[in-house]
Amino acid sequence: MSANEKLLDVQHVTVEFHIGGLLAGTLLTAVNDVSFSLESDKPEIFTLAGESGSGKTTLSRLLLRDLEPTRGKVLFEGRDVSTIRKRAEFIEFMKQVQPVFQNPFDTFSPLRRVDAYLFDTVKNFRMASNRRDAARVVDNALRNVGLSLDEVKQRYPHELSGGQIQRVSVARALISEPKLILADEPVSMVDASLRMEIVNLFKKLRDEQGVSVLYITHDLATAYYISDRIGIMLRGYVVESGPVEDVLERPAHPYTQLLKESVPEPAPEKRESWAKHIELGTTEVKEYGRIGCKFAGRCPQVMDICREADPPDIQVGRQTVKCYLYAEHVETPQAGAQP
Amino acid sequence: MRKFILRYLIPRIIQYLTLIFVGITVTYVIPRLAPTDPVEAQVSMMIARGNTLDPQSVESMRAALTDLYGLSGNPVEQYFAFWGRLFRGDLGPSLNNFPTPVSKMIGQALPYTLRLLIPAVVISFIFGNLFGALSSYYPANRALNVLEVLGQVVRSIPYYIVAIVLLVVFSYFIPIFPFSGAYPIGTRPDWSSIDFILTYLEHAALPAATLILVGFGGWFVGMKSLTSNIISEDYVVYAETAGLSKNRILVQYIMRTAILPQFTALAMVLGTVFSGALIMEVVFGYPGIGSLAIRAIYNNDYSMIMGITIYSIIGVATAVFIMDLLYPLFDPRVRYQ
Amino acid sequence: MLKVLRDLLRYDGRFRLAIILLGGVVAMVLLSYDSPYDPGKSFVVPWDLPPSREHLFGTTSRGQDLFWWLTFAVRNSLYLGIVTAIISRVISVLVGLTAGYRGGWIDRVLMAISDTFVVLPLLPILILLSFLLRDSMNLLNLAIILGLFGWSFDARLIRSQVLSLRERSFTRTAIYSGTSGFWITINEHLPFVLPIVFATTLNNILWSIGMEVTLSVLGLSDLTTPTLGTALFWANQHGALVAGVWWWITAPAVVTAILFLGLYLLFTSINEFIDPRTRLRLIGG
Amino acid sequence: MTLLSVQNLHAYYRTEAYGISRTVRAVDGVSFDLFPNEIYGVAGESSCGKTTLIKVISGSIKHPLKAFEGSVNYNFGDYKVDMLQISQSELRRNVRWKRISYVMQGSMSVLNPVRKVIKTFEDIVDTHEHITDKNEFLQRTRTHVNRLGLPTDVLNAYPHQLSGGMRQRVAIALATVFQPALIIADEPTTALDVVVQRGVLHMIKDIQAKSNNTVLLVTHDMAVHANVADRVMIMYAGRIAEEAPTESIFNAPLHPYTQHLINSLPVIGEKSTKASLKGSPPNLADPPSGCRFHPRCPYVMDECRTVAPDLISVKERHRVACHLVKEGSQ
Repeated sequence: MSANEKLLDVQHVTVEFHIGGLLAGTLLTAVNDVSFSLESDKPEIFTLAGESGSGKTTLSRLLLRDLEPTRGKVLFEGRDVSTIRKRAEFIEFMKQVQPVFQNPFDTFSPLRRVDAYLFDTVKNFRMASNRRDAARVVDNALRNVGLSLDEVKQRYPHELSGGQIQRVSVARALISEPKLILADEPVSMVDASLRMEIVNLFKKLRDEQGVSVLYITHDLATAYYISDRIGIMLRGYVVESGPVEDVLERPAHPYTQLLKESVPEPAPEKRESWAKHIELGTTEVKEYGRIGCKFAGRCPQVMDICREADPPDIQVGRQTVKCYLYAEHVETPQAGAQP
Repeated sequence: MRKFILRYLIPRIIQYLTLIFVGITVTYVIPRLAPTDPVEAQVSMMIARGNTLDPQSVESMRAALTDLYGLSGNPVEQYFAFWGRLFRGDLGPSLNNFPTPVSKMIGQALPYTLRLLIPAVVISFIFGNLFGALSSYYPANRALNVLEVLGQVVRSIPYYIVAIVLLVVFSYFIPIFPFSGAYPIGTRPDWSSIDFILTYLEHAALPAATLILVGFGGWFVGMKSLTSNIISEDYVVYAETAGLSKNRILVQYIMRTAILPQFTALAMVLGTVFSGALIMEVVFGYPGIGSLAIRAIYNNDYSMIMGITIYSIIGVATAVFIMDLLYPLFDPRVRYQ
Repeated sequence: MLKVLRDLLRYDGRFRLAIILLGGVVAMVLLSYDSPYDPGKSFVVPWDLPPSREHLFGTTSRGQDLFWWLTFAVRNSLYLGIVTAIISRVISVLVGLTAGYRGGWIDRVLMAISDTFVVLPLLPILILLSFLLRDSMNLLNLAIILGLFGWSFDARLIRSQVLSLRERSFTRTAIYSGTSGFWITINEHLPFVLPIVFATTLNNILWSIGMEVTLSVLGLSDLTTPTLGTALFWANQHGALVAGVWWWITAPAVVTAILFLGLYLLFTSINEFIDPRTRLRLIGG
Repeated sequence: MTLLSVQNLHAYYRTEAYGISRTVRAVDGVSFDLFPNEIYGVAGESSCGKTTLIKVISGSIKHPLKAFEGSVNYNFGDYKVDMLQISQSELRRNVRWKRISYVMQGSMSVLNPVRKVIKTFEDIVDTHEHITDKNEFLQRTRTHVNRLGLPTDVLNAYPHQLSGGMRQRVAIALATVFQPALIIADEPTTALDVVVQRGVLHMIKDIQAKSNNTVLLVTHDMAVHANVADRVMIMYAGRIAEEAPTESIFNAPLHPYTQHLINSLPVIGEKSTKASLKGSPPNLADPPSGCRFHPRCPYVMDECRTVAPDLISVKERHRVACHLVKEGSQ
């Protein structure tokens, strides 16, 4: 692997869906020209944040190879993942990239014991040569998430709490010693009192095991808490991205600003700003179909040009913003335009 | 509207045509796969009946039958010739009632079957669904529980047995209904005479009761399981919380949604119900398609059986197609997609 | 397993009734192996005797003891039902699992075929088929034909179940555990499909026995084999009702009804028991 | 004056099937009062009994749920009633919707999928005050919907044509057609995006401010309570852990569970490490002895394992159930 090779490199990816029948129907662009990358030498937690319908889940399915991009490429360690065809290659890919799903009570079949999945994973990825070895590998993975094989042996999912299952789910993902974990809303269905231990787990994986995490969520507060960098998605576009402190403490895009101030804070004294009147969006389909910036219909600072063409990506400080408000920065596009 | 045509109508038309195509092709293929040659079977049967025939006339009869069955030429030619005759509505003459065309005989018998079948399906559909919904909404009601047991029992038993039981009980042990036929032998149908209509209805009572009973049981049980799921839906619980009257909830909130899958189910079971009607006619000697079929079986009337099969397939497929077309009228979710 | 049976026996009246009814049917099947009469022979007893202690269900116009003859009929009909059910279960499970898991054009083609089989009026086609195969129509062939026609609706049920299972996260978990499609189907999907398979098996046995009765009454099966259908056929042939030999019709009809009711009750009570939703509702788990 | 007074309420689910009987003590000794003109928040994790509590106080007790002890008394000024004694017909005639209305959990699916929205309005209005003049009803409904900031077109739409946020706002409009004294909102924004959630909660606050009625807002999201509620009750395992005005709950929480709920919430702009509680929420079919929080409490004492703490008033309108806090100690 050469030094400048990225762990994950998403290049101008677009995903279009046909909605409706064979003959008619409309084209819905769920992911629109999205690019980002993760470095291979520096493990980090990268968050894709957005509301429902922003395209973040489509993007995660794309990275897990459930979907193929209509345009653009996804490179994993330099290899275009859409060229993976043979089962052996797919197994190799899956060893490196593992998912953690949203609903803990659906991650494992209610009719199977959870440890069966752990042993299956060991067997299929050939992580152990015999049964005793396999048990050791499984136990190790579980200890990494604060559990042990004795605690989950022979247990069905309904015998464990949501937090426990989600930790088992992370343990399963760790068995093949992956370089990247894709976590799609891993804590949104876990009770508040158990939530932080899972979130902390991802931090620990990054710091102690060198695993990069792609964290997909609608929850900006946990995103701020664990991630290094963040991309904010709106109707298929990444409208703003950069280090999480910059993007969430000083959001540049009007949409990010709206999102951030809409997150209620557990502090009654800050009620006033949250209670400020807002305009709610029209229906989803209308925003998808909009030409130009998808936020133009709700943006308090909308200009004529916003309704005419897609805004370009503009570097504002350490953030990249897709907004005409910062258009004066574009003059020297190469020079990384510091204002 | 354009969307509706493209997304709803065209797939249904394709489905309809496929159904007819597959059904007709199957009826074309089956005789050709059969180990017995229908022509030979027919010829040997004629001989067995004691007709002494010289070899030459046997040969000419063989040729005539081969032509009649569409067995001349290679299979592909035969297949196209088969469709050609279908489009002309020509299914050949009945062998037993030579030379009356099969189509004509089916045309005469069909009204008897339909006059029983359609009202019976409608009545059992309405009452089965109504009482099924009532029984899941009022689980403690005794009368409804009795109905449910009746429905469950009848639903599981084949048409033939139900028909036999009704016949034995109500014509034999308690002779209140006539034994067989659509009207007394020797009477001429006269639709202007009240007496004739009364005796016609009297003869139709048990056959109709058979179809209604079995159908009632099926719809009852199906509706009950559908509504018991809908009762716990949010919008029903909400309507209850909002204090709406039980009747309004039952009709507008529960039955209105539960009836939609039942319409789909109705299209699905039409073939079975039709088969049931045929067998019921045999038991009651009712002069519809079923009786036509059994006479054809006894008399080895091959072209008649073929004709009945083809008409049944087209008839059922068309009925299903029409129901599919009507469905969007009931379900706004399909209408406004 | 034993505990399940005990629970069902104790708490479900339908199950108890089903066991009693089917117990009688099974007893008849067993008795057939010790029958004093050969069902193939006629005029072994005086004919047209009404039910008595000596001849439990009376005798027929063909001089056969109806009770002992029916023991063979029940045995053969059950045999037919079970063979048909096995054949059609194999087809419906294969078609359902494949269509559901593979999706795409395979799914569309398989479902178009099974839809056609669902909607087609089977009886006329079966009449045509049996008419042409009348000479070689023994019990086994009939079972095979019915099996080939009786899978479509259940394949549809299984497929829609698998389709929803495929979207569940645990299927994706299994994929990312490196499990192959075959083992996903076996380990993740089949356990959910089994209750459907079981429930539809009983239903399919009912259906095929009913079809046999129907075809036999039309004279389209092997009439020398005693079955519930041929019993009714011979009774009709001899004009049993008109001749006042009502028991010849009534006895097979009642035995058929008992068999059907028993199987149906077994089907509903077990179905309810294995449906996780009802179970959860009942146990509140 | 109190609008609602709940005293020592015990409501259990008791099921029996295939010989196994089970009792889930979903609400186990809860007492609190609701006053006119306030937004009262109820917080707690899944299966802490908050949904059951709502069922009981809204009169929706159905088998296997049963109230075994306690009282639920309403005083609507002109009309007083005990919710545990009321008959179904009286409930329907005098209470439902006219005095107590309901915004359900998962309100997205409360609208009849095969009828237009206006029909649902018609059903509800017609049930409680017979519609004699159809035009007048239409006019009134349009005005009502407009006043709440919704476009009139929604009335002629089928539910599946509306977005989730719009459906939720229609549900709120439905709940307020008669200006009820109490609106019970059960997780009204759980499935919604933050921006839409904010809009919907604004709507609820506006309605309350205009009509001065009482809103009982149930949600597990403490941040929502901080921004919307006037008083908050924290439930844990079927009992009240703490109840106080919002300011006190957030600025001076007394119960270790409350402290954890608030302190573990991540906040933008602050990166200090947050921890989870050990263990899992208890099984209410077999709750822990003594204080139900003791297996997870960082400050557990011997007393906690055997004796359940009483809910005591520590100061004006602030009650807490914890052995660490003594009566009037603050």
